[in-house]
This record gives sequence, structure tokens and C-alpha cells, in this order.
Amino acid sequence: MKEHERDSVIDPLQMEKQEWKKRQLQHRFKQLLTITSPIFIVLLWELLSRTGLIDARFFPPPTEIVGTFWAMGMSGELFHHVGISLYRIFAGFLLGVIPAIGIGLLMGLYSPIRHFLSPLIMALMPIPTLALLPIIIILFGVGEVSKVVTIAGSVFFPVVINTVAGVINIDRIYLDVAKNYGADSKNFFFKIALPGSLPVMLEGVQMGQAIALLTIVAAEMMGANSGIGYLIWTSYKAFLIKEMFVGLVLISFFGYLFSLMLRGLQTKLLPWR
Amino acid sequence: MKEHERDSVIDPLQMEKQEWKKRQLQHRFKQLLTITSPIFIVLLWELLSRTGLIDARFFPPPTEIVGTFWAMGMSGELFHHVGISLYRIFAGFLLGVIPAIGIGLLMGLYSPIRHFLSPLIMALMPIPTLALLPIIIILFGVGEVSKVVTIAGSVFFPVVINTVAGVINIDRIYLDVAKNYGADSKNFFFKIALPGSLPVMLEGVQMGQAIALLTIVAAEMMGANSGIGYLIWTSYKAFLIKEMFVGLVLISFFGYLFSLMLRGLQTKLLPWR
Amino acid sequence: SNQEDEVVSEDAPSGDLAPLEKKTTVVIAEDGAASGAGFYIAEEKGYFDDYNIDIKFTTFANSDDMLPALAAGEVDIAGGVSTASFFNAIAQGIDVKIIADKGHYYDGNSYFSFVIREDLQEEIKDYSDLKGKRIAVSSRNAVDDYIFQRMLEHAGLTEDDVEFVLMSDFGNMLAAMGNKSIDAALQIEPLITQGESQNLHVRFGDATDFAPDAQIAMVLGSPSFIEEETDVSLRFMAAYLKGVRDYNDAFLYDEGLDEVIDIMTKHTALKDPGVWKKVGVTGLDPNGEMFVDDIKKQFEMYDANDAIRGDVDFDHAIDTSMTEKAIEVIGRYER
Amino acid sequence: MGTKIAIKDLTKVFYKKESRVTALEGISLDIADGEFVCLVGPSGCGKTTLLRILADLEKPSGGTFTIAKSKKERPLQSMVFQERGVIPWLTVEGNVSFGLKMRHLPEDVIKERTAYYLEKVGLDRFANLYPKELSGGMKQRVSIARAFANDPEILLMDEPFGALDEQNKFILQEELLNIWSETKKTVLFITHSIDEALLLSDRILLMSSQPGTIINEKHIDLPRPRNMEQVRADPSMAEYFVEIWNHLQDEVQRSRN
Amino acid sequence: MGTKIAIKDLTKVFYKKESRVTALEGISLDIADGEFVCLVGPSGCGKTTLLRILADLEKPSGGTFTIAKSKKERPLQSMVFQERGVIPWLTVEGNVSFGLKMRHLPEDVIKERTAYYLEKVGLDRFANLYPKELSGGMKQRVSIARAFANDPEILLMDEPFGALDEQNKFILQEELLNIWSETKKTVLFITHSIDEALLLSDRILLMSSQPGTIINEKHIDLPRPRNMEQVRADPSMAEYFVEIWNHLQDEVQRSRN
Ligand SMILES: Nc1ncnc2c1ncn2[C@@H]1O[C@H](COP(=O)(O)OP(=O)(O)OP(=O)(O)O)[C@@H](O)[C@H]1O
Ligand SMILES: Nc1ncnc2c1ncn2[C@@H]1O[C@H](COP(=O)(O)OP(=O)(O)OP(=O)(O)O)[C@@H](O)[C@H]1O
Ligand SMILES: [Mg+2]
Ligand SMILES: [Mg+2]
Repeated sequence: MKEHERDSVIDPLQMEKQEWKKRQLQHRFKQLLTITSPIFIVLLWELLSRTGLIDARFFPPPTEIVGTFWAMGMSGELFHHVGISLYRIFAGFLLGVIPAIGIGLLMGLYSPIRHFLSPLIMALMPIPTLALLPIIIILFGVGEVSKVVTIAGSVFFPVVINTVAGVINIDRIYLDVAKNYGADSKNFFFKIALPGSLPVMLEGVQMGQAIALLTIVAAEMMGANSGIGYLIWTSYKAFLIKEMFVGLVLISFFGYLFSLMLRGLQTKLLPWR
Repeated sequence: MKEHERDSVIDPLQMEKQEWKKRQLQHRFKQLLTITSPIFIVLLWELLSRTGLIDARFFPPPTEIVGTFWAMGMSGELFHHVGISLYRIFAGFLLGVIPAIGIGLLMGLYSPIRHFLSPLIMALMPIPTLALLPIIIILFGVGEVSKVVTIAGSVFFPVVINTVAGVINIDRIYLDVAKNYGADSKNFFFKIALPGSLPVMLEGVQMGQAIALLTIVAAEMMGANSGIGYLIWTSYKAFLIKEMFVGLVLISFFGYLFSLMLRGLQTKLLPWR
Repeated sequence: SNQEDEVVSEDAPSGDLAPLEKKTTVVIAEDGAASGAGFYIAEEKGYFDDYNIDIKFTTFANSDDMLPALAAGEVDIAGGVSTASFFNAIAQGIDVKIIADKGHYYDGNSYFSFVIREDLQEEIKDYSDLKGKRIAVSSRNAVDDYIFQRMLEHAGLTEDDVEFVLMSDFGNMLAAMGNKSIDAALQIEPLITQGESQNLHVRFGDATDFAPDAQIAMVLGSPSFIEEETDVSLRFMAAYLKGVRDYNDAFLYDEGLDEVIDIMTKHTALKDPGVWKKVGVTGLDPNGEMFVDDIKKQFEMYDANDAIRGDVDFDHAIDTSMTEKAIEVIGRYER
Repeated sequence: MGTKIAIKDLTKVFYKKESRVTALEGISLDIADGEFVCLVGPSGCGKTTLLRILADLEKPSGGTFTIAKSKKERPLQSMVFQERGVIPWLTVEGNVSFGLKMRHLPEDVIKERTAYYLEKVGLDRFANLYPKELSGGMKQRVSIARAFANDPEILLMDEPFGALDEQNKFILQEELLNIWSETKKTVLFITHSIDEALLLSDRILLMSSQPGTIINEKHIDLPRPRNMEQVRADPSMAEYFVEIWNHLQDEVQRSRN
Repeated sequence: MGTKIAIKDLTKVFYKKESRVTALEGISLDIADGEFVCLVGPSGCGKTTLLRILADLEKPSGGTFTIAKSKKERPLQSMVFQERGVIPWLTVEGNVSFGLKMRHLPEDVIKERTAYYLEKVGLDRFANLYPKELSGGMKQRVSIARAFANDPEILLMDEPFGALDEQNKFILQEELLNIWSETKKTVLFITHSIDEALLLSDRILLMSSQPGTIINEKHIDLPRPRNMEQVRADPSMAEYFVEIWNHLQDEVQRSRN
């Protein structure tokens, strides 16, 4: 009996099992940390705000923000704002991403087009959306179109740049394979250029998504009367700080959600990575 | 004589030389295209604007913008705006990049820190600077500090994220080499972690630079009385479209310039790529 | 230091109060509007210097953005309009005060008035013709909204009869006129004049048609500035009112107009002196007095719209004592 | 058997701003139908360049070559690239059927031929995997199946087993010989391994270092099917080995000086 | 000569959620001081795992090993990794001096030793280049110089020439033997190439496929210096070759079923 026990203690498999369990524990602990930190921050905020160590007029306690959130949710107001903003983000995102991919592929595949367009893109890219609002209004009015276009414009650049980079950086050997096996230009496009540039392109789309969200506030500064950006902006203007924080939390939440969704899409679209 | 000539025509070296010259010519042509496109756009704009096909009140002819540019330059006004904005961009850039690299390295190297901080970063990142302006004013006042902080805040995120990614994606084998050759933690940091993560980190810095420029307009919306963003903003408010375009062109120019400079820095810092 | 009894002396550089012993900086938040004329003129003509006050201007895109800065003591004085946010801030315990006039309507040439698109001149003859039109207003639950509501009332319309378009920036309204996405707008000078000269819009009636006694903009003071630094704030107010008086002399009686226009071109984005002679003049009361009743009406409107959270003691928000004291020192302006 | 590949006086010069490299000089060569020819030479002697010219991926600077055509719809050549030649975003099946799809063959023909060659190289169970999930040896199987499935007039192979370990290499060599003996395709095969050349080929062409010319050839008349033990045991093969070895050492030394 | 490496009953199990792999089982082994030992076995039999345990990069699950220490300040072991082991952001010189710098030796000692080994592997002219500018063979030279410069008690080499072509491989093998004969280090060397093992080693250890155990060993008493022709010509070497070859084929077959 005793010997058996002794044996099992020094059995390599048992030892590695123990090691593995220890690692699992550590892993759990790290997961815990991931949840802890937001909770910690929120608690700290609550405490500081309640004790007056930070100015509760500007940083109302999280529990009160949650209360406001709840009240706005119950009244249905929140869903209206969220719905319209999601629509704008989504439409603007698509309107930016689709031509960006098309133009990016063309630029990547045909170097004269690339040489012609790239200085324009490089020149337009650094101009902030905020500074372009007047021009967008002039061109597209103050309706939904201009908001969607604002978002589309800011999404366009990272996607087009990454698409071009994606095409250019396709390993030459795959082009050789395609040529060697007699691919026509349609097949070349759909079997080589598009899938080959997809990983880098999707990184651009991920960036575009982030930018779409960053832009919604600017887009909803003009001529809007609903939306999360409008909510933040008008709440702030009316000095309704809690409502403003509700808007900020919403943006943060959707930013997180969208990037998770796009990561999911990425693994779906790139099973070969 | 005649035979010699015939020979030289089918000489492989000559043939390749001809081919090469043809390629050189094509290359020149492409370079030409690169310069052509901005010129083309500007000319088209001038033409459309002069003939009234686009509204010259909103899109004044480029020559007039250049005139305004010149006038503003002569009066010294322009240099003042540019100088102060460059200072803010530069200071904000440094104030964002340096802690981002430090925190990013720590997060990359120590997984508990990474697990603790990453949800916070993911939650804060999607919030647009524009929406944070009120909070920044509350915390940092309306002086230079708040503008610099605004820019720093927007630069911070891409750099920290890329730094973490850079560290995490260092090929395991280099860590093994360091361990095998007995690197202490200081050497490990400076010889492996820092240089190994540098390429991806610098991509983040490049992004951060772009964002710093995009943010300057927002930062100079409040409590400023000079700067390129201020110029754009106040010109637009007073409907001085030409002055506004001067501001836009300046932003575009500096965006282009900075990204070239950073590319240069990149090749300097990464001679081994 | 609270010096309750200020000594008036002809020998002082200002001709009244003695300068401060220590140079004191006062930070003014501005949005580059013409209604800041009093500040600009007082600064340029040295009225502040006379009191040993150093002025620092800081520009905000929007007057509401100034409130947190004002409450946090980052700025001492701000030019602002009455908005729900102002009263909300007070409800949150932020003790910002309305202390003097910074803009009201002046006879038939209001500086803040409705414009309509150029091509609609034939179609829109009367306020009631605005029915079904798209009207841009720069904010909700603020004085803009109040003027808009007064106009609707005057026209016999309700909000459902027109399309309210919120455009937070007046410049955007010009752009929107240009591409015909709005029909009318509540626009402000100098953009009214500028838009007219560029054939974007035309003035439509005048705001005094329906709101002759509207209080548009006010000087706001930070609580610490008004209540704790009374020696500074009193001198500040005196200098400001002197600036306002010069403004009135210039624009109403053509005394020293060129000098004042020079100052205005320097401090605002409108750089063309010619245009300054054409713009609708902002009414600035030389004694700093406001239409307090109108402000109260505005407040009541916001309250009725549920835009105000919490209890606000309206009277507490208005503090004209500093202005009154300053008048005692420099005398009333009568002309 | 007739001549399948006829190369005459082929020369290739790479001309750049500051450098001109004569990669190939005056290569003349006939390869018979169904012959398995190995090309052996020091690194940088132009082997890949020759293959790329035959594969129409590079233009010769001088000289000509022809590949005899037997059927109208059959493609001229297919290349087996090194490890990286398998397209990562296509599944094993997608890679093997790639050439057939490019030629727009009917769906059922593609299905059938793909399945046939997948089975031949023992990858039928892995048809739906992506290359990242395959070992190096399996990837090379995909590459070989793709080339054979395309049924070209000739096969061009550029060091297909270069990156594999010896045991895997041998297994693949055997499989390649099996398929080859069935189809009797004409093969031009580049290798650095003398053992590999001895095991596989009917004829070994030795190339000189830069500029690449063919300076010698050896006919290998070891009966087929062969295996490595035979190659190792046969004294004339050992002689060939040492001869080729010495040639290569000489060329390498020469190109280093 | 005494025992340099003593391995006793070494076992390594990889334990994961759903899989447990016994990579090594009961390895017992003594290696004499100055001995050159090659480890040959089918892919996946645990060769790398054994080396990583000796290099302190992996912990054994059971059993022990000791490496005899001769001088106090001398490091226990240094590893020569495969091609990717050269650090791309350090120059050739920086790579070679890496181990010395990590040990904080005096600047002049580092300089001198680095220069010595750079010259030894013929890279002195390339001291300031970055690895990207080097060929595969040159990179492996850097890796070897780095390990030797570190002057460890024993050298561990994990298929250092696996990715090179035959001619380059041979040149490096010769160079390695040269340096080794000077320093007489104890070397444990992994290879897939039987020829390489025959050429280099005093003793070849044969491993079984998973779980990895040492099932046989061969003493190679061919006199040194050796060259490839000798190995090829020697009939007893040919016999060894076929024996090992067959062993490997068997193990590969066994592990496939
Ligand atoms: N596109 C190119 N531009 C310039 N020089 C080239 C090009 N391709 C090949 N070369 C040069 O031509 C020569 C032959 O190259 P090639 O790749 O054909 O050699 P190889 O025999 O295949 O060598 P290895 O055995 O290393 O693969 C080399 O000197 C190489 O540098
Ligand atoms: N970190 C690890 N986690 C789980 N299993 C591992 C790990 N490292 C190695 N193994 C497994 O251990 C066994 C031995 O691997 P090892 O790399 O030592 O083989 P090898 O003999 O070096 O093979 P090769 O010749 O292909 O390099 C393999 O089955 C492998 O899958
Ligand atoms: Mg080659
Ligand atoms: Mg291994």
C-alpha cells in the first residue's frame, strides 16, 4: 500500500498532471483578473464620487449612471438613440468598406491606378472628419445621407490602404502558381488576389469599424436629433452629465461588441490562417 | 560591318538592356502619374470652380486659396498657427507614445498586468476624443495641458495595443535563445523584448501620428486661440472658406510630411528588416 | 481681500478706482462672437490695464463648452446664452452667475434673426408661410429654441407644422443653404450679412417682430470670481462697461467707429472692415442691464420641456450686484 | 520515343541598373518523351531560371525551346514548386483541383480526377483540411498531386523535397516514382541531393556554376523499380556519386573564388 | 576520460486537457568528455525534447541528469538552434558575442573571442551585416560561432544543417569538425541524415518512435579526419547506413500505423 503511494507520487504522468492543474489555476486567476479590473475601477469611482474625493457633479457615481440608464431604457428613449446610431454606423460602414475594397483591389492589381490614386489618398487621409463636416454638408445636405457619408469617409481610408497593402504583399509564388496553371483574370482575381489580400484587408476593416464608432459623435453633431452621438452631445450641452455618461458607456459597449464580432467574422472568413 | 550589326541585335545582353530601358521608361511614367494626379485634380477644381460648375462660394478656385495662403503667410499669422499646432501635436504625441510603450511592454511581458489592463483599454478605446472633451476640460483645464492631453489620449491607444501585440508575437525561439544564453531580465528587456517588438510597435506609432493630426482639430475647438485646428474652426464659423481650405491643406501637408518622416525613422530604427 | 469701501480718485489712471496692487489675470472664455465687443474694446483701449488687470482670452467653439471650465474655476468670465445646461449646472450645485448683458436685440436690425433661402423669397412672404419648411436652429432648449418658439407662436404655427433641423454650428447653416437642404435658419451676425453678400440667404423680417425684448447673451461669472475676488471683479466690470460704452458711441453715434472696427477685426474672424459697417448691431446695454423677465421666460420654457433636472432657484442665478456697484463708480450712461 | 523538350542555345541575362548576371549561357538540350531527367548543379547556377523559362514564368534573352504537344486540350507544363507553392487559402482538395478549375473542365471530370490523385498520394482523408494543418511532407504531396492531376505534357519540379527530412523525402520519392511509372510523364527535376538524383532519374545533367551551362551528363541505367539500398549497394552508383560529388565540390569552390 | 553528461531514467510527459503524450521514456545515457554523439530517430520521437531538457528549456517529468562542471565560470551548455535561431535584430557580431555579453564578460575578452570565432567560420568580413543579408549557410555559421564562443561545458545541436543544401551542408560539417577537433567539446547532435551522423560522430544513438527510448547505438571508429568519400567508400559504413536506414524505415512505418 505504502509503496504504491510512494510510486504514484513520483509517477511522471501524475507529476505533469499536477503541473497542469497548477497552470489551469493560474489561468483561472488571470481570467478573474480580467473581470476584476473593470469592477475595481467602477467601485473605486463609486467610492471616490460618494465620498466627494472626486467631484460628483462631473463624475456622478456609477450606480446613479446605471439608474439613469435604466430610466432611459424603460422610457424607450435609449433604444431609439441606439437604433438610429446603429443604422448609421452600419450603413456608413458598408458604404465606406465596399468601395474601399473595390478601389483597393484595383490599386493593388494595376500599378498605374495605384500610382495615380495613392497621392490623393495620402493627401486626403490626414484631414480630420470634423474639419470636413462643412464640405460634407455642402455636398450631401443635413439628412441621413450626410451622416452616413461622414462615417463612410472615415472608414474608407484604413480599408483602402490595407487592401492595397494586402494585394501587394501577396507572396509572389502564388501569382506564379496561378500563372503556371493558366488562371484567367477572373479566376486570378477571385482565387488569388481577393483571398490572398483578405487577412490584411480585414485588419483594415477592423480599424475602419473602430473609426466608424469614433466618428459617430462628430456625424451626429450636425443636423441630428437622435442617436448616441446626439445623446452625448446634447446631454453635455444641457449639462446632463449622467445622460452623457450613459452615451459614453454605450459607445464603449458597442465598440467592444463590434470588435468581437469582427474578430469572429475574421476567423470565419479566414479558416486557413 | 553589316554582320556585326546583325549580331548585336540578337545579342542577349543587348536584348535585356533594351528590355530594361523599357521598364525604366514605364517606371518614369508611373512616377509621372504620381505627380499628375494631384495636379489634375487641382486643375479640374480650378476649372469647375471658375466656370461655376461647382459652387465657388464653397469651393473657391485653388489659385485663390493659394493667394490667401500667401497673404496669411506674409502677415506671419500662418506661422504662428502652424508653430503652436506643431508644438501641441509634438508634445501630445510624445506624452501619448512614451507611456504607451512603457505600459505596452509591461503588458506584453507580464500576463497578469496584461489581463488586468486590457479590458480597461478595450473599454476606453472606442470612446471618441470629441466625446471626452468635457471630461478633459474638467480634469485639465483649458490651457495647453488639456490640448496636449487630448492628443496624447488619442495617440495612446494604437501604440499600446501594437506594443503589446509586438511583444506577444516575438518568435518564441528568440526567448529560448535568450534563456539558453543566460540573459538576465535587464538584458532580456533591452536585447530581446524591446527590439523584437519594435517593428509592430512602430506601426502603432505611425497610426498614432495619423490620429494625433486627426485630433488636433478637436483639441483646438476649446479654449484655443491659435493653431491650425483653431484656424479651420474659426474660419468656418465666420464662413471664411478660403482660410478654412488653407487650414485643411496645412493639415494634409503635415500629415504627409509626418508619415514620410516616420517611415524614415522606421528604416533607421529597423536596419535589420 | 474684501475691500468693501473702494476709494474713488481722479488721480488713478482710470480716473476712478485705484489700480490693483498686484497684477491679476482674468481669463475670459469667448466664442469669437461680435457680442464680445465690450471685452475686446476694453482690452485694446487699456481700460483693463488701468486697473492692473491682465486679460487672457480663450476661445471655445461653443458657449456651452465653457460651462464646466467656468464651474471648475478654469475661466473667470464667459460669454454665454441662456440654456437649459446653464440651469442644469446650477441644479447640480454649480454656482455660475449671470452678471451682465452681452447681447440683446436692437431696433429693427437684429443680430440674431431668421433668414430664408434666396430662391424662396417669392414663396415665403410671411412667418406663416414657413409652414412645412425645414428650419435650422442651432440648439434645443436654449435661447435659439426660445426664439424659434416665439416665432412659431407669432406665426400661429406649432412645432409639428415645420421641420426642426438641429444644426449645432451656424457655419453649417450656410452650407446647408447652399445645397438647399434647409429652407430657413435662425442665423447670427456676421454670418447673416456674409450669407447675404454671397447670395445664400436673405434676411427674413426681424426677430424684434415677435421678440423685441429678448435677452440673447449674458456675461457669466465663476462663483469664486464674483464672490471672493470682489475687488478684481468690480474693476473688471467697470472696465467692461467702459468698453461697451465705446461700442455704443461708435455704432450708434459714429464716434470713433473706425477704431472700434479695427478692434473688432482683430478679435473676431470677420476681417473685412467694410462688412462691419453693414452688420446688424448687437445690442449691448451701456449700463449692463438685462431683460431679466425674458431670461425667466426662457427658463420656464426649458422647465416646461422637462429639460431641467432638479430644483433651481432662478433668482439665485442672477446676480447684478457687481454691475450696480460698478455703475455707482463710473456713473450711469445717458444719451 | 520522340523528343519531348528541345532547347536550343538558351541564354538568360538578368540586366539591372548596376548588375548584369548571365544566369544561363547557351543551353542546348533534348529530352525524350517519358524521360526522367535530373538537373544537378551548385547553388546559383541557374537551375531555377531554366525551369522558370520552360514554365513560361520568365522570358529567355536568347535561344528557343519547344515542348511537343500530344493532345490539343492538354496543358504544356505544370510546375511543382517548393514547400511554399501550396496555396494556403485553398483546402487540400482545392489545391489539387486548382489547375483543372483554371482550365474550366466539367465539374465531374474535376471531381473524379481530384479524387483519384488525392487517393494516390494518400490524402483522401485530409481533402478538406487547409495547408496549415499539414506537415511539410503532406504539403509536397498536395503539390505533386496538383501537378499530376493537371495532366500536362511535361512536369517541372524545382527541388520539391529540399526542405524535408531524409525519411519523409524517401517516402515521397517512392510515391513520386510510383505515380510517374503509371503515367510515364516527361519530368525535369532539380535537386541538390545526389542520392535523390541517382534514385530517380534516367539521366543526370550536371551544370557549371555561373554562367550556367551543361557540362556533363550521366545515364543511370539501374533497373526500375529501384530503392535506396540498391543505389547504396551498387558500386557503379557509388562511383557516380563520388564523381558528381567531386564535380559539385569543384564548382562550389570555383564559384567561391 | 570521465563522464560529461549522465542521464538517468529521464522521462517527459506532455499533459494537456485532452491529450497526454509520453515524449521520452526512461532514457539512461552516459556521454564521455569530448565525445561527439549523434541522435538519430524518426520524426516526433522526442529528440528535440531531450535536448531542450538538457538545455534547461523544459523540465523533465521524471529522472535526472547531470552535466559535469570543469571550471566555475564556464556555462553549462549552449544550444545551436535551427536556422531561425539567429536573432535578426543583432548583427553577425552581435549574435556571436551574445552569450558573452549576457555573462557580462569584460569588453576586451568579448571582442577578442568574437573576432576569433568570426574568423574561424569565415565571417569576419560580414561582422556588421544583419542576418537578413546572409544566406542560410552563413546564418548557421553565425549560430555555431555563437555557441563555440560561449565556451560551454557541452554543445547541444538540434539539426543545425537540416535546411541547407547538400553542398553547403558538407562545407559546414567540415568546418564544424575543424573547430570541434580544436576544442574537443562534448557534443550532442541531432540529425535526420544518416550520412551526416556517420561523418561526424563517435557514437550514433538510435531512438524508437513514440514514446522515445534509445534502442540501439553504433560506435563509429572511422579514423579522423574523415571525409565524405571515405564514408561512402567504406563497406562497413555502407552496412551501418543500411542498418540505420532500415531501422528508421521500420520506425516510421510503425509510427504511421
Ligand atoms: N529576378 C532576378 N533578377 C536578378 N538576378 C536573378 C534573378 N533571378 C535569378 N537571378 C540570378 O541568376 C542566377 C541563377 O539563379 P537561380 O535561382 O536560377 O539559381 P539556382 O541554380 O536555382 O540556385 P539554387 O540552387 O540556390 O536554387 C543567380 O546568380 C541569381 O542571383
Ligand atoms: N510543448 C509541447 N506540448 C505538447 N506536446 C509536445 C510539445 N513539444 C513536443 N511535443 C510532442 O512530443 C513529441 C516529441 O516531440 P519532439 O519535438 O521532441 O520530436 P523530434 O524528435 O524533435 O521530432 P522532429 O524530428 O520532427 O524534430 C511529439 O509527439 C510532439 O508532438
Ligand atoms: Mg533554385
Ligand atoms: Mg526536433
